[in-house]
Amino acid sequence: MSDLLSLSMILFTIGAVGVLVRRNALIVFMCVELMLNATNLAFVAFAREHGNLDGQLAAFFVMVVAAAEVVVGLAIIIAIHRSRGSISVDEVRQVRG
Amino acid sequence: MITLLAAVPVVGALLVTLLPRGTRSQQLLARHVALGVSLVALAVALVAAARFDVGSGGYQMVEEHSWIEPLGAFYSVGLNGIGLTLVLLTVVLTPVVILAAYRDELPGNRSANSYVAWMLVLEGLAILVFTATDAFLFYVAFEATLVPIYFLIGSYGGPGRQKAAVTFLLYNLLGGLLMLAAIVGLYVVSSDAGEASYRLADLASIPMDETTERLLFLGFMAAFAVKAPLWPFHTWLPEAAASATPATSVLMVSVIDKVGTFGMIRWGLELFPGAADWASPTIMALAVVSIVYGALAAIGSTDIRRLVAYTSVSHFGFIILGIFAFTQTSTTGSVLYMFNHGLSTAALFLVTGIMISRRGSAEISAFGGVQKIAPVMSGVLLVAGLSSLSLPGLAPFVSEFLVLAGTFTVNVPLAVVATLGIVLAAVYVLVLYQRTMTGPLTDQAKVVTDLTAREVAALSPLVVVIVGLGLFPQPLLDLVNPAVAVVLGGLP
Amino acid sequence: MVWLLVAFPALGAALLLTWGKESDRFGHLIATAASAASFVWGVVLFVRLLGRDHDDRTVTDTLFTWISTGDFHVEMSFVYDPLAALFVLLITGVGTLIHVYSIGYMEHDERRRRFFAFLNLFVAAMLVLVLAGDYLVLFLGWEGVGLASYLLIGFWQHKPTAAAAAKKAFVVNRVGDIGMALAIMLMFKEFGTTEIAAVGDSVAGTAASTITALGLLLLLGACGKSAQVPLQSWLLDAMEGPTPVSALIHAATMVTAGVYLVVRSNAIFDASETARTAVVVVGLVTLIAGAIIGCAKDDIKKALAGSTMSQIGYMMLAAGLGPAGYAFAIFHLVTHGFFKANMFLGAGSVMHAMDDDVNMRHYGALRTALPVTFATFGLGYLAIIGFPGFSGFFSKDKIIEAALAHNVWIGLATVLGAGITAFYMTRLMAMTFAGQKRWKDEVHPHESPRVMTVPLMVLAAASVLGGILLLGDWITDWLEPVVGHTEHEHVVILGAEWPPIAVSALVTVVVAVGVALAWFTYGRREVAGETPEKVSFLTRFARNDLYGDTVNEWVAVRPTMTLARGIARFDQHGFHRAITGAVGLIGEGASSMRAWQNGFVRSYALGVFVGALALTLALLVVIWR
Amino acid sequence: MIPAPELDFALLSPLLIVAAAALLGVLVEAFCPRGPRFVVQTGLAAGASLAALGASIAVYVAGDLGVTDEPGRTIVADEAGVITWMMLAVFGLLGVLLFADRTLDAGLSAFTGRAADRPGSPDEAEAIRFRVEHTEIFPLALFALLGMMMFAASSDLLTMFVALEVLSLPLYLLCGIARRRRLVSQEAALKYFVLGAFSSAFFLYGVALAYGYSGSFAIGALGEVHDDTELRIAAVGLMAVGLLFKVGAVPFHAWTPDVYVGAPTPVTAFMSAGTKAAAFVALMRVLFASTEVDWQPTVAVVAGLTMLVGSLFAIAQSDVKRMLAYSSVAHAGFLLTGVLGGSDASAVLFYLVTYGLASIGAFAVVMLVRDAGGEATATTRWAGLGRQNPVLGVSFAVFMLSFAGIPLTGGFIGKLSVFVEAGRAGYWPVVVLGVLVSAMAAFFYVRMITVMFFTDPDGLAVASGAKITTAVVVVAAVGTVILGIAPGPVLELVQQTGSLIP
Repeated sequence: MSDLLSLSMILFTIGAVGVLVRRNALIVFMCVELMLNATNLAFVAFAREHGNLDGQLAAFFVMVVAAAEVVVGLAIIIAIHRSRGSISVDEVRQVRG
Repeated sequence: MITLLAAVPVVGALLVTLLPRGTRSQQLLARHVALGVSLVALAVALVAAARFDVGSGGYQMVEEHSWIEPLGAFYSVGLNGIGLTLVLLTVVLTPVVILAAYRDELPGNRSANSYVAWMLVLEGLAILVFTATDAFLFYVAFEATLVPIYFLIGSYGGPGRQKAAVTFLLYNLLGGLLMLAAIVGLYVVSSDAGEASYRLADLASIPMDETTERLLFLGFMAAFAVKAPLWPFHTWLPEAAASATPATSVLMVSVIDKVGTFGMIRWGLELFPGAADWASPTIMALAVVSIVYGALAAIGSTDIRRLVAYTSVSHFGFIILGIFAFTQTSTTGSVLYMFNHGLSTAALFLVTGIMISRRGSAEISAFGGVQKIAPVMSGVLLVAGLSSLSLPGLAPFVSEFLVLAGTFTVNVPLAVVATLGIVLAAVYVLVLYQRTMTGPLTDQAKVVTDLTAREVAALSPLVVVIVGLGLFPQPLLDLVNPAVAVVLGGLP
Repeated sequence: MVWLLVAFPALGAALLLTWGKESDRFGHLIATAASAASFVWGVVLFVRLLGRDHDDRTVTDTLFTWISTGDFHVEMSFVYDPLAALFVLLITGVGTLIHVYSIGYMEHDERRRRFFAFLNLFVAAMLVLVLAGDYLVLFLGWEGVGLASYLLIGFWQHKPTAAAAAKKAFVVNRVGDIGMALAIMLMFKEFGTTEIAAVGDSVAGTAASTITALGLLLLLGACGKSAQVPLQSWLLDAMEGPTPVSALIHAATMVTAGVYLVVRSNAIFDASETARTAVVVVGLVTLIAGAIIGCAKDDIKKALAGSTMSQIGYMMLAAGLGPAGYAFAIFHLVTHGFFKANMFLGAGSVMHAMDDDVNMRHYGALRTALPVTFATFGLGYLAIIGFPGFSGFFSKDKIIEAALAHNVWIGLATVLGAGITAFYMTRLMAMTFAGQKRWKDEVHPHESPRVMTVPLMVLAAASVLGGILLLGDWITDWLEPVVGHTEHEHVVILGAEWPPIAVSALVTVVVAVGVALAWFTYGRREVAGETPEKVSFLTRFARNDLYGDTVNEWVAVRPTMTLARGIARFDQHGFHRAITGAVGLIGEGASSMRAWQNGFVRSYALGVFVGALALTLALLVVIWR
Repeated sequence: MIPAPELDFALLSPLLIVAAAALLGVLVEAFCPRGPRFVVQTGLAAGASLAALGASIAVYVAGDLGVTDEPGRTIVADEAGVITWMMLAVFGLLGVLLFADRTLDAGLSAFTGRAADRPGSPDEAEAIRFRVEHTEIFPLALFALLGMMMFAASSDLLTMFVALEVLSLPLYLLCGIARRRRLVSQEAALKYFVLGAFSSAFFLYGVALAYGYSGSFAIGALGEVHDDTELRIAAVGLMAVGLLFKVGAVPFHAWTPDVYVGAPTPVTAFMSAGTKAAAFVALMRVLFASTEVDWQPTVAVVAGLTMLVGSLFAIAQSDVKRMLAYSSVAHAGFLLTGVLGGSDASAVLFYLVTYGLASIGAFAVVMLVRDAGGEATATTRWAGLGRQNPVLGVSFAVFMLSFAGIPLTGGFIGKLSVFVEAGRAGYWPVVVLGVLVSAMAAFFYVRMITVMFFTDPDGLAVASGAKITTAVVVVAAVGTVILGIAPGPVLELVQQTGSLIP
């Protein structure tokens, strides 16, 4: 049990750190997905522990949401790519201060 | 009655706003209407005064309606002698000011409609402040007065008006917001004690521990000390007065700043007697510093408007000193002082304002020998000045002496130092008069013309009341005495 | 109906001040009539008072309650008693004469109506002062005369010197007023009342220190009004005012208010040895100082002003001697009022003739050009130096006698003062009326019109005859209900008792020496047309008013003004700037903080990440704690 | 094993109306001809908002609200929820009206015609010439509104998460399709999206942990006592991160200014009011339920930091829109002080109403002040606006005074209410800090009034006479004043809310 949870935490942290260190918007995006999937792992693990299905159900919800997020995220990234020719998140900083 | 009194100017202000604006004659109409409205308010106030039972120290003509029930806030107003005195001051000064401001040059072709409308709004709010017997209502009206003055300074003042307006607003807002913290505290205390209420009568009976009482008192005092203004919270006043029109300065210093000292009595002493007692030595000391510091700063000023503003700092020192001496003599003297100072400072601001607008400069050195070509103006300046230095026979003397005599009975050293103020007052008034009015007429001052009939009409009521109250202050004292006795009776 | 005394001139002043230009033609007549009416009413009241029983000569007239709050209660009340009666006659009598004189003197001034308004205002205020039944009412009159004095000294406002002198007079008086004001507060605190009679009754049984403090505070007030050292400096400058003003206010009446105050407060001074001593010292110092100044002035009015200081010093000293001296102080006050007013008006007549030149070195030999003025002035002169039989002889002798009886050294100082008085007055007479003419050709001295000379004659007569008041110790008896009775004290010098006649003889001899000295210096010798520059230190000292102004300048004026300017500048540019600067710092800080918002998504995300850790950690810390 | 959900259609009707309208909007996109489409969509969206408002009121009046412990119930129509619905419906209506104003920019809406075109490309010019427009903005707005309403009414953490995404995803898109300054707009969308997704992952992980120790998704279960203290705290902490992100609290606020500035102003107006309201209610539901976690001290610190940082940054701004964005951060701080009481949502709800109205109104004014390059948001360009156009000037002044908390405006009552909450809970230092920061904040609000009224106009910024937007401004201004003078009814309404724990 705690092993699964630890794994999920590690995955979550990797995802989070990935968001912080990667410049490519797509990879940043994938790291977010990794965080969501780490959460899914936790849901499933807890569902096992509690012996109910709620957690597993949740994992499905999360997957759906993640899919929706992908749609929206890709749309935005493509738009950015079109207008700037780059998807580095660091180059998108016209607004600051 | 009170609601009517407060509503007349506010409704009048709306009316003036809706009047056509633009041409000269339309603007004149607006001023006429505003003057008429303020005279109606004066009449209503006189009726109220006539119906007032002078012998009683309690609140009269009380009106009470639930206002914001969930907050425990009531529209609760009533008059006692102290409040009536200040209401009378307000309604007397407003028409005077409107009349005196008839020909004020407004910057950037701004219309006169809003100018006089703001004045009327201010009058209405001031009346509400002086009659509110609910802390919440008081606070709302108290803070709301900032807006008209802010616009009056910022829109219609002289050079530097924007900065002055912002300085004024932020300074007073900071004080007011600390009071807001105290209002929050009052709510918490009163709701802990039972049902939340802001009514003076309810609040006064709430048991409070010492620390709470002192903190809440300090919250209220922060607002009042800035407003009054008590040294060292005074620096906004010269800045604001130096950029405001004379009419605005009068309303600000003579009427609205009185809210500070008025608040000290009604919301400081009545609500937190223990804390007031605790703080009184410190406040009295600061008041004495105000007296001397304000007077010295006035002596050293080269700008007439700043000079007048500093004299007010000094005078407010006397008022606060008298309040916190907690003697019937001194506190009554302070209330009377508020009234008298309102008149004398109004006269001073208005007549110097006329001088300044004629000459186009506020520097003392820009004048000289004006007496020769403007004897009436010079005479009015002298009377206003003499009342400012509390010459016996003029109204402010009575109040100043009562303050000093009362203070002397409880704290001799402070009274002695405060008495030094009378010499300094003579210096600042006479230096001003000497440098502007006497001596050979300078070429640059030749543009100054004497007062017009309208200006005389505006100023003469002030002069008459100043002289009259100097010899016959007793009616006003009779009005104030019982209320002060009630307030002081609550002190430990 | 005592208040009618005040009402006439008050009404006159109010009328003239508010009435328009059309009253220019007859305004002076209204004012004179008002003053005269007051005088007539004063005589009527005086006669009525005479008709009363000796011990029942106090009439109280309470008009209304002026101020009443808490324990503080002041009635607007007038008390007409023997002391007040004398003053009323002096004020309205001399006042009316000066009104008449001014009709001529101010004839060509375009603001004559206002001048008369101020004169009336003065008379009214002065009457309030002497009639007041309460110290606060007295203070009302006290400041009222100060105001009138201010207005009249600065009457010729276009002259910067006049305006400055007026301001100085008012401010210096205000310093004295601190004493008055504090005294009244102290009375209120200690006795719970400020009514003069009640205060007098309360003195017994009060701590001596309190009484002494009261006495000293009142003395401070008296010093201001009566130009006594150290508040003497304003009087000489006050001569900037029109000469009738100098005569009425700065010689005959207002400046003696300090003496009046001390005598009126006799209950307090009786009870405090220290306070009395202080009064004596002040009087003595002023007596000598004024006399010395009088010796060195070439300005006829300033010489007379120095003399006034000195004479008031005599009165003050007398008042400080306690019950023995009160009556004599008042006696000298009255006679001085006559002869000094006379001489001042005479000086005005001279100036009138000399195109307003006040420098005596430009005079000389005016006895022929101005015969009436010379004659009346001469009578006043004889009165002031104490020529036997003239009023000053009696009044000054009495003071010297009392002083000698009190303390030989003080007495001898007063004798010396009498000698100096004789010196400077002779000098003044000689330089003005005797010797050769020193005036320029374009000046054509002429005698003044009747309207001016008649008052001179009346006052001259009074100067001569004023001494009859003393006959049979009338004044001592008259004032007894007010100041109490004392036995005559005897003068003892070198163990021997001196009879009064011997004292008189001594004084007369000293006076004669003074006259002779002056005569040989100024009467027989040619007087330089310009003020000599090479003079002794003493002369320079005297010319500079004993450096009183310099002291004031360095002790009070400069420090105050420096402080005031400093504070004004500090408040605007330091204090306020500091506050706005501190507020500005917030703005600066805010601007520099903008760098944090750097636009990088990843650093924002880092913020979220770190924030998440911090938040969770904080929650844990709160729990663990 | 999974019980079929029992739907109370009457109670859920506001949600269902919005959802149905949103779906209908999608169909309209597909079948309605281009010509009338914009008008139809506008009418549909506005009508749906209005209907949702009506339905919410009906639900409220009908009573029978309340918390149910029935298992499987994921939406709770308690007083707080229904009142928030009403509020959101009003904000939605005002927002849609702002979306719909095409008179501002030469007959075009504030949204780009074809989001797919490269900025500055010939394609874009062509789209402008043919007046192509995205009418999908209306269904998107309705979906966002639906998400907000669900968010505020979730009684279940998983539902809350789904709602969070339903409200966020449309907004991400809406932010990126401004007609003018498109690069900035796309940047806003990207930033919002990346950070939003990032923080919602934290929220989700918090949900997972909460499920982990309680075995349930019910918010009510958060207060149950279990051994795993650390787990519980981590759960609450991580969920709070996601929610505090949405309300824009420091240090999760950094997206707010950049996104508010980049997004089309109608969207900024809508989301500043709506998201904040929905997120605060959700935040309160979670925190209030977490009775076993002593979260108040931490939130107090966050509140203090938020108002301080928001105000400080706002002081330094010279752009009206950005100043308003930072001001929204500062207000999140003030709102958080109202949460400290830990059981009473009324103060915060009232504050949300006043803030939302003033915020929509203020951004609407921003829309109206324009020059040739679109909205003129530089502060200096607003000189003399008040005298040039008194209606706009006075309205904006009212909003500023309300933000500053000057009496006789709704903002004052709101500020007082939240400070009372904090004071009652004993957080006096926060109250004192709050009043001090209020004074500081007043500086930049007042500066706007100074610029508008006391400076002489330079003739550059022109406010055109767009009737719909002006109407929104006036409605918001009047509402703000009414809430200041007679807040009684609304206060009484919000005081009906219970503990918020479903």
